[in-house]
Amino acid sequence: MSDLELRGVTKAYGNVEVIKGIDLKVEDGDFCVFVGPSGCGKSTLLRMISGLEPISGGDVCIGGDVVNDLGPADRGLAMVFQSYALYPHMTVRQNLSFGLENLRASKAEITERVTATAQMLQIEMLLDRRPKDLSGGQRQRVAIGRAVVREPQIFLFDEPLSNLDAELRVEMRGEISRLHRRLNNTMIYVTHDQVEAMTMADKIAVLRDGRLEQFGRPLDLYNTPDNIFVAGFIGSPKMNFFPGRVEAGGLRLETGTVVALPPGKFMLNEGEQVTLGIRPNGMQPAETGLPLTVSGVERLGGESYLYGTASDGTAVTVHCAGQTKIEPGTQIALTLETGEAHVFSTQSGQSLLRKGA
Amino acid sequence: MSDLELRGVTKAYGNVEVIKGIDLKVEDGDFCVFVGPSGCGKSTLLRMISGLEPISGGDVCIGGDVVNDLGPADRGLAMVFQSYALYPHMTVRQNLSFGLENLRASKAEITERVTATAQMLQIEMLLDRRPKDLSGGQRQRVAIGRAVVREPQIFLFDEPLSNLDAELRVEMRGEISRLHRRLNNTMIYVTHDQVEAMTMADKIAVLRDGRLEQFGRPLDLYNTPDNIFVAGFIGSPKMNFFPGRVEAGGLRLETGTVVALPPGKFMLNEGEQVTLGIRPNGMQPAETGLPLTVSGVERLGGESYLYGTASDGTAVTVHCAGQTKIEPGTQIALTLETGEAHVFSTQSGQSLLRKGA
Amino acid sequence: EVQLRFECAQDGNECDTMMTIFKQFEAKHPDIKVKMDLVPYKAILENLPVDLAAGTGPDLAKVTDLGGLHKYYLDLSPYVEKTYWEDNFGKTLDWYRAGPQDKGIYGLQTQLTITGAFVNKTLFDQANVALPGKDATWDDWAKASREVAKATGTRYPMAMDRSGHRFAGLAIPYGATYFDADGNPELNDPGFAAASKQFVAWNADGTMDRNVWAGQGGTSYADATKEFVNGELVFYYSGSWQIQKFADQIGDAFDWEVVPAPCGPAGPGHCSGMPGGSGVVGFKSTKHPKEVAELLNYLAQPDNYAMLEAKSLNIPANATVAKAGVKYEGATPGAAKALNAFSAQVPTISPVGYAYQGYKNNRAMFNITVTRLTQAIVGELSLTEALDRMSADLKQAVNAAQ
Amino acid sequence: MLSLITPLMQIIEWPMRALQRILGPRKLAWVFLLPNLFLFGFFTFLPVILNFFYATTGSDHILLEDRPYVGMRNFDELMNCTSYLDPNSCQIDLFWRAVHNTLWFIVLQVGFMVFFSMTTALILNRKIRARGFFRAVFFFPVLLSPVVVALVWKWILQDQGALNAVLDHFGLQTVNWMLSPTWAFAWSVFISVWFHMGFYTLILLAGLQSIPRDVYEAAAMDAASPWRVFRKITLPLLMPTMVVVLVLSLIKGVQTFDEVYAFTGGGPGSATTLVIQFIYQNGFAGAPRLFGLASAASILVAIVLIALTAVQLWITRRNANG
Amino acid sequence: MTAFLTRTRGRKRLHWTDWMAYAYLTLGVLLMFGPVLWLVLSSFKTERELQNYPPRLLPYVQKMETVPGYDKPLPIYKVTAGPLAGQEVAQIRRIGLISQVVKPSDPKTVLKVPFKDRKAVEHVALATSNYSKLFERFNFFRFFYNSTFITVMATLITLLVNSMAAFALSKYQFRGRGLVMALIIGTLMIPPTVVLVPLFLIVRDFGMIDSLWGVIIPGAATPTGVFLLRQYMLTIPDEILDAARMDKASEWKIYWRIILPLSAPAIAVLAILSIMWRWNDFLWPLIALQKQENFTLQLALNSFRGEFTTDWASLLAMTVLTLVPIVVVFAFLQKYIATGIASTGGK
Ligand SMILES: Nc1ncnc2c1ncn2[C@@H]1O[C@H](COP(=O)(O)OP(=O)(O)OP(=O)(O)O)[C@@H](O)[C@H]1O
Ligand SMILES: Nc1ncnc2c1ncn2[C@@H]1O[C@H](COP(=O)(O)OP(=O)(O)OP(=O)(O)O)[C@@H](O)[C@H]1O
Ligand SMILES: [Mg+2]
Ligand SMILES: [Mg+2]
Repeated sequence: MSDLELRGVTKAYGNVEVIKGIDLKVEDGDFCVFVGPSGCGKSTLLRMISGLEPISGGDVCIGGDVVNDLGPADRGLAMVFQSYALYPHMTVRQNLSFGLENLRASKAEITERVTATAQMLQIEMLLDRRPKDLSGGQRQRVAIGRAVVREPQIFLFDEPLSNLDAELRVEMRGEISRLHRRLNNTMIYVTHDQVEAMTMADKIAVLRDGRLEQFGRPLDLYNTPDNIFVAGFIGSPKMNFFPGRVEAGGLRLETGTVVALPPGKFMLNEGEQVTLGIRPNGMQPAETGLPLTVSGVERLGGESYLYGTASDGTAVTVHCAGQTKIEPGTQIALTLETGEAHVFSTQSGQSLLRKGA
Repeated sequence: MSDLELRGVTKAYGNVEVIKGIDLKVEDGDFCVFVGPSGCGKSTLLRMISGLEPISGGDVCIGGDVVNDLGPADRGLAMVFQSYALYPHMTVRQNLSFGLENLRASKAEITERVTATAQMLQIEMLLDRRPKDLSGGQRQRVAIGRAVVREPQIFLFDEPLSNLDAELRVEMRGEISRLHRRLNNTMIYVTHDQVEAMTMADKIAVLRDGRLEQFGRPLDLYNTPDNIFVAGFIGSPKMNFFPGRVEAGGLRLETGTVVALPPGKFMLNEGEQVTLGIRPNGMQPAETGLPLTVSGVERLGGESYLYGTASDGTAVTVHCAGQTKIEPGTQIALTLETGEAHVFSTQSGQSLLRKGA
Repeated sequence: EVQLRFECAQDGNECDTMMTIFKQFEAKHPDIKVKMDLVPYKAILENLPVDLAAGTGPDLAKVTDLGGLHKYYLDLSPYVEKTYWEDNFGKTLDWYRAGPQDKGIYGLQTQLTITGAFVNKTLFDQANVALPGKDATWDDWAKASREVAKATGTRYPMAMDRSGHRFAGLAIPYGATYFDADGNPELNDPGFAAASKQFVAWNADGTMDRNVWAGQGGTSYADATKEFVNGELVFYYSGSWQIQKFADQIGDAFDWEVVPAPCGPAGPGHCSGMPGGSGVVGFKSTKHPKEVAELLNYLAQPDNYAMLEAKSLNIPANATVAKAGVKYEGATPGAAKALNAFSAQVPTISPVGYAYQGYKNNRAMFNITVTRLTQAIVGELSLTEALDRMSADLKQAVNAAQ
Repeated sequence: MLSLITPLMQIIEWPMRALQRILGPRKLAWVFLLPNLFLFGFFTFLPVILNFFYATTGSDHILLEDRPYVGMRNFDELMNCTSYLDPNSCQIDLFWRAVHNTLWFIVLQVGFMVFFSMTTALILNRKIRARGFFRAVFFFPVLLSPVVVALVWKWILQDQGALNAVLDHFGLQTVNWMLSPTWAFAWSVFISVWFHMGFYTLILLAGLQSIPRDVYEAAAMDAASPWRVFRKITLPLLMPTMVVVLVLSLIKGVQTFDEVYAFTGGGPGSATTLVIQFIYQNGFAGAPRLFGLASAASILVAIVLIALTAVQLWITRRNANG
Repeated sequence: MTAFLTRTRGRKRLHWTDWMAYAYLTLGVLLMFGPVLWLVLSSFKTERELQNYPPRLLPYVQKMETVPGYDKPLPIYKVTAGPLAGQEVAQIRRIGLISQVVKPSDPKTVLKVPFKDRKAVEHVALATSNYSKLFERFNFFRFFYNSTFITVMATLITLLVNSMAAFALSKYQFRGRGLVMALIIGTLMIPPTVVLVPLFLIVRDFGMIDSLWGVIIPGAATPTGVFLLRQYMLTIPDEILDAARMDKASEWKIYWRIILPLSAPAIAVLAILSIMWRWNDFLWPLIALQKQENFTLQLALNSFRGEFTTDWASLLAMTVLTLVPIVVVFAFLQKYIATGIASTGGK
């Protein structure tokens, strides 16, 4: 069994509490992604799980056993470091076999497992090179290989793709997903890239300032974020937020526009300050609707983004398919697809979605 | 006048020719982006323009004058380095004023220009910090500021955003665009990120292996790529390429599917081996059409990508709006929107688009 | 089997020669082996005392600080024939003793040296200056040397090794006593002061080669061998140990001679070199005192001793051997003549010389002389100041040595 | 070689693994430090402590148990001066002469050392042909033993040495270098710089090479003149390395002994007698050995050295921040 | 001056600053190498030639010729004045100011020449006997072995012990680290000459006097070494160590499989320094070693210095011989030197 459970885990450096009590249960075989803004404690949490960083409070359990006092080597984990941390003086083969040697595996077994791993990651022809003679993507694969070869119960990845360029990143993303499917191991993956999070994860844990904000399936987080932070963090470009007030079952935005909401979907109290959240592709330029001054247009070829400000000064991003003809400086109107809108309490930031709706 | 012209410029390191003769004319006030795969010579070309790297052949002209023998300081350029290359021991203010001091500007003038620049880039409150106390985005702005403050004729940027994380990157992208609009200077910008290229450029120069493949407006490159390389390089995800053969005015793909093409748009010879290029959003899942085995699905929330292989083994990426319900392993059919299709000669790779069509 | 360790430093071949004799000894005493450690002279001077104090010294060694190491010496008298030693080594035995009341036998003087002057005879000939005769004073020599140097364009008229021991060869004829009436050492008696004054003056006026004394500092040793060999020096005050070197290196480039000991201002009767040299001693700390004594006794026997002196070209300190004369092996006629000239000076050595050489703290006095006199020569101190400092230094040294 | 080391390391691994289990990885650091601390403890710290005992005892006996306690007398004697500026007024005038000489020596030596090693490092840092060769050449003297260095230069500089022969040959005025206190001192400084320069050059070269290239390119784009690049970029960025060089050369400068002693013996007179020579001559080479005085002197030197280093660090640190 | 101070200028033609740089370097080569070259050449001179003034660069010896009728070869002179001016003659003997000479072509007729009017005929010849004498005179290889043993063992121990300490000081956080660092830097301040006597007594109490280990052990922990290695190790990223920990490597294994190989450049530099220190060390071996069979080359070298005289020819030859191995080692390791400190110097 290789499920992982964190129970009220905390970490303090001196007086500064960096992890403020996190409870989390990752099921066996899950691909769990940690996301969150820089400095929120993702790496720290990962290192606490790995045993490289002692924990200040709470319990880390692996397969049901509390492992707080076990060293990193004894927890049966493997970690892929953000910087890869390959052994620069060893060949790829030596990099892969180092861990096995430490486990006192037999020569034959080492050879066999290294070969198998190299085959799987398609780095057989690189086995006798040193890290410095490898490209970024190849290094990445070696780093993964070093983890894979030991057949750990749980894999930990710390932003493994952040050093790669965009193209390679897409490629490696696929590769790691395939690896997960093949090995069916528990994987914990830290990233600050939402695309990675969305496309790779079975479950996403959104962290913020040492606390767990939400934990769930990617599309659940996308579709039903618990709070304004998660809503803003998941999805790219960012969700647009319009401040407003509940008026007669509908919403009056600060721009003056009145928006009707699907009845019963949200728990609304008349007169409450709320924030309406609509994703860039939840709005369409139309004849009438929310007025928007377009300040910038980005045409990517297959799709375009309009950047602009609403009349109350709210910055708004709109997604258009294809190559839009709208030019910066023009005044347009937007229809809001309220079916996919989100409403949050302005005060608490919590979603007002009616549970079970 | 600050237009820039390269005439048959070459560069060789020892025997290795890295830049193989490039002719290029960047108009005054243009924002020109150099893109190309890693190692194609983008940085080298930029450094040759800057004067940091001596050129092996050809001429570099700025404002009509050949500047081959001028040192970097005398060409009236400013460069923003990929690594920023801030002076680590100087405060932001000193970083900004260093260049002006070298030009023996008066104290008062220095103060004035530094203040103005800092205001423009919103780094006034950082003026007395050292680079190490700045965040990545702030450093970036200081690096730009150092270039701006000297009011150069031409700006050179070498992948200035590649070190930043995704969020900051988007932000800085906007900032540089605004800067260009404001200063209306000539800017040359190296990147390997197509989104940057597409959204920021007035003109894009696609380089490959030391040669210029195409030079033009971003959407021109996107819509009418000259050859298969440019077609594949511009646009993300990559265009799909299907090998086929011209048959009776239409196209028979290797998969067996026959595709009808808009008549007269392409110069086709019966029986010729050609490659059909269709972007991921040029295809839609439908009842009938090109059969595809889906091997992977990425759901980003607002859009999804299907990855699969056609019957002849061609890897295909399909874009779907929203959150598709299709699961990996299923068999689907695709309709191809031939209106936006591209056809290339398989042999030469050149586009077969009829000029003026 | 007994192994004896013998520490030795050599200028020529004296250690090697001793070893050949010891080999003969070994042949006669199969149970005794002698192992020689050939060391830098610095080790004898600086490290041996530390080793001895720390109890890690050798069984025997050839030493030069004869009185200073007295407390470590093995008394040989229980093992050797005392009268033979007393008769033959007479005066030199005192040098190893603690004082007049001490009757022990501690060391075998293997090398007797005398300070003395060498002159470049050829230069005298070229200048047509006659060599000053037997009773010539230092002043006569200085005058003659200057004259020769001037006439022949020679760089330096005179030079003296940078050593307090050599300086005694000048000071004693000038009347230096080195000890006051109570037998306490002193370094500013009138004779010593006069000699110092003269020496400083000669260094100042170019009579003496300044390089030798003024070119160094502290207690470093320096000589003028090079200048003499190159024929750039008329009169060189050094000692008997130089003979072999001169014979080898000068060859027939010019003629050189050893002259009789120059006299003090008081004239004849006040002419003396300074005796010195080295001897082999056994140490108390040895586990084999008897064997050490036997070995030294063997070396002291006339035949062996004569062989040692003959091969190593030294002046014998053994009366029997001296009387019989030494047939120096492999010496050029010039060298043999010079050796004999030195031998002839042995009887004229002043008692002050013997006393000074036998005084246990004489090294300190040598060092002080050199250090301070040099300061006077280069002008760091006036002569009076230098002499005062010498007294103070000496007092400090004597105090520390108690 | 490697085949020899590997089994050894593997053998050590067993006990170390056990220790790691018992102590945990943090305390294991002490195990790694232990051999070094053991050696330092016995062969550096202990002698230093014994030195204190020597300093407070008298006589020329070597074994501490034979030496009578004299309290601070040795220090008193050393410090007994009417004026510390005039060695002649001191009881132990030679010590103060040595102190004065040493102060001058380190001022000049550190100054020239930094200047020349800096110049050399800057030149070797340029794109020049045969850089490896030149680097080796400048490092080469470091390999020699002090005695050899002194010997070689003595042969060159003595009255009848090579330099005078060359001057003579060209009809120039020869100088009796070793006889003039000023020249002898100057040459001592020169030789010491000649001998050790390569080491500092190397450290500075390394420092120069660690300055990122792109900063220089940025400066080139900023139209900075060479002098300004040096003043405003190179020098400040080299400061940390410079501190290492300054501190090391100061410490080693005060400790200079072998090469100068072998070269001039401290002369002429006492013109080039440095403190360590004073200590050596009194404590080791002298007769009788004044261990107490020598030890006391060495303690005074150590105190001054620590103070000097602290001041130097303080100044450089302040400059670096200011 | 200012022109020296900048980095390369990236021009194709040599800039005038390049000329200055090359001039400086050439001067440097002369100044740095010249004296040593002089030393090497001198080691091939006869004792007599060594004493000669003015000194000459190349080793000369006087021409000797065997003339019929004389058993030994006679020295050849050139006559500079008089009726024989310009001729080469062999000198039989010299009496006072007159030389008796013969012409080699006419050995029977003895001629007289004023001794001032002749000049020795000399030619360049290497006095290799300086070297051969060494091997005859004593067991050179014994000393060589001792020196090598001391150098190799001491360097190995130094590298091991210092790198272990540097590892602990650079890669662990523990209480007392600052103190240990300060102590180690503090020991930099102690001139070795000053503590010779107490050190001697301590080594004696360890029973290591007069054993090679007595030379090897006391200096094995050098503050410079710890300092140098620590600075370098600080630049090794901690993540690599963490990776090894995840790979189940023990701390010792991390030390010798990861840290040691990665510190190779710094270790090479320390190795050169240590080899040089040990090989050239004189004062401490002089004190610690007494038996000649334990002597190092440097001690043997110094046994040419007697009380009154020094055998310069042998001393110089020996000096050159002792120089050779260290130069060879240096040649092997020199390419590491700059890279080594280059990376240590960063921080
Ligand atoms: N050794 C330390 N001492 C004190 N504070 C620390 C230490 N290590 C990390 N922190 C702090 O803990 C917080 C969390 O750091 P962590 O590295 O886990 O962030 P992260 O989420 O991985 O960020 P990023 O996305 O930038 O990698 C940060 O605010 C950081 O400053
Ligand atoms: N100093 C040099 N010597 C030899 N080859 C060089 C040198 N500098 C660059 N190159 C080669 O020139 C080619 C172009 O390099 P350049 O740095 O311009 O690429 P680039 O397009 O900027 O790539 P990237 O996107 O990775 O920065 C590469 O193949 C590189 O290996
Ligand atoms: Mg992190
Ligand atoms: Mg580049």
